[in-house]
Amino acid sequence: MIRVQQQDFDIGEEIDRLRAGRTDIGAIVSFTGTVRDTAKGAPVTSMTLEHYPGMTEKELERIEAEANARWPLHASLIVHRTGRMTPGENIVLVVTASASRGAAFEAAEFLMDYLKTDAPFWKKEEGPDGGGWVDARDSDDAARKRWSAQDKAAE
Amino acid sequence: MIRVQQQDFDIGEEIDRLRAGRTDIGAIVSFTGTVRDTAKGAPVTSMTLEHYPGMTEKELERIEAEANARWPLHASLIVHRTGRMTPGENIVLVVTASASRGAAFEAAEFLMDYLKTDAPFWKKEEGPDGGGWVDARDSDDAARKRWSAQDKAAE
Amino acid sequence: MTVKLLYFAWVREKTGLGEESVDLPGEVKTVADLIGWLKARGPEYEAAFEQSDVIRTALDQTHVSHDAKIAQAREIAFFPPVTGG
Amino acid sequence: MTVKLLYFAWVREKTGLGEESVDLPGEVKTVADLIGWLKARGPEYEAAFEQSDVIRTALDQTHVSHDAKIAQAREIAFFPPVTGG
Repeated sequence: MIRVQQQDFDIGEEIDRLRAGRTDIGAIVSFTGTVRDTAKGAPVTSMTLEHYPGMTEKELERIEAEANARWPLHASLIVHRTGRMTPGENIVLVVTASASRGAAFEAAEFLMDYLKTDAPFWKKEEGPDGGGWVDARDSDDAARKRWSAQDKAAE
Repeated sequence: MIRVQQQDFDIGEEIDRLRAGRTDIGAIVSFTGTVRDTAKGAPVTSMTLEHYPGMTEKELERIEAEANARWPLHASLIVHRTGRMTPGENIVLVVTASASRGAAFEAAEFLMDYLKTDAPFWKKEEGPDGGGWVDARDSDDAARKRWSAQDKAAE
Repeated sequence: MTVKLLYFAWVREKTGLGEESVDLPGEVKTVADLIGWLKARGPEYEAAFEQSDVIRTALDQTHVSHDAKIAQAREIAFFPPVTGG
Repeated sequence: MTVKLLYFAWVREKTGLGEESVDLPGEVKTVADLIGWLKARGPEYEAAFEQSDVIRTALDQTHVSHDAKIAQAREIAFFPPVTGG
């Protein structure tokens, strides 16, 4: 399941809803991304997330389907917020549930790595010294590439 | 922070408490282990967790300290239940918070891998066909060993 | 052919608009052709597409490279590398 | 020397007790010596320590191997490989 929304989410409620009534799950992993109060050493007072309505949902659904094809997941969830947020607030939530912890951990990391490089979101930071659009990071590209390297190694 | 307790825990509340008032966190990972309704194909109706009071707490504190020495964590938590539980119930919770998602993910996996092999807990399963003590799994030993292999590779 | 063009993040700020409909001349066949054609439309486009190698493109909401053929695409989006999550 | 012995999981079930205090003879120097000495105490100990290579030991709540010296340990625990988490 995927959702793009302005309002905040409650991690506990999201996990509860995903596992409700299920007794076949053995492992649940959640990842929550939050707004930090500094970026490259400079203070951040707020962050605004822009996205591409329509394409965002398609990309998140594609990424989630890919994770479900790679790992035996019992349930998965991606929630991403848009709009203006302040430090400490939630930005993104990924939850994966599986029979085993290895699958749940790997799928959650995979979802985040793909989301970071493929889902059309853009962050703009503001601080007392000004602000600007956040630059994409090479480390995110590298994090995504390791999953294709694994595919090749497994061939 | 570590806790061993009989009563259930609330994942959302535990995460909220860990991050309360903090704006330096960028990534929060949680792992929840739950009771499954089957084990090796046989139905499970309940599970009882025995532990070694005193040593359990010492081991969990040692494991947590080791994770904090390896990764720049802003906060970490291990909660493990003991006693009798039924399928769907929570067994264990690990939460890690860091500035970056890589550290939070790795530290959470590390905590679970070490907990699985080092913390003195024992599971006994019961089902309609009887039951018995759960066998340790080679895969858990292998999961733990990869962290020492990484140390050696990094030397 | 009339297509809808969308601009996001700093591409949007530099062009000064979020979307527009344009009639593409027949010689604009690829994404790269389209970027070249847009750059000739005025200084704001010139500025938006100056570092054209970092600009990402989606045809009908699917990521494509600059050598992709536009073909029958109805919605073409330009944006910087994504930074969500 | 008097030490407290603790048994957990199926080691506890097989010995039939969770803990006991014993006076160790001087010749019991290592964990392996202690296991051998316990096995001679009766059939329930013999059964509990039959697969002695899978039995784990902690001296004063620290994991040790079977060749570890008992030295001044006051609390010695025997248990199967752990299965928590």
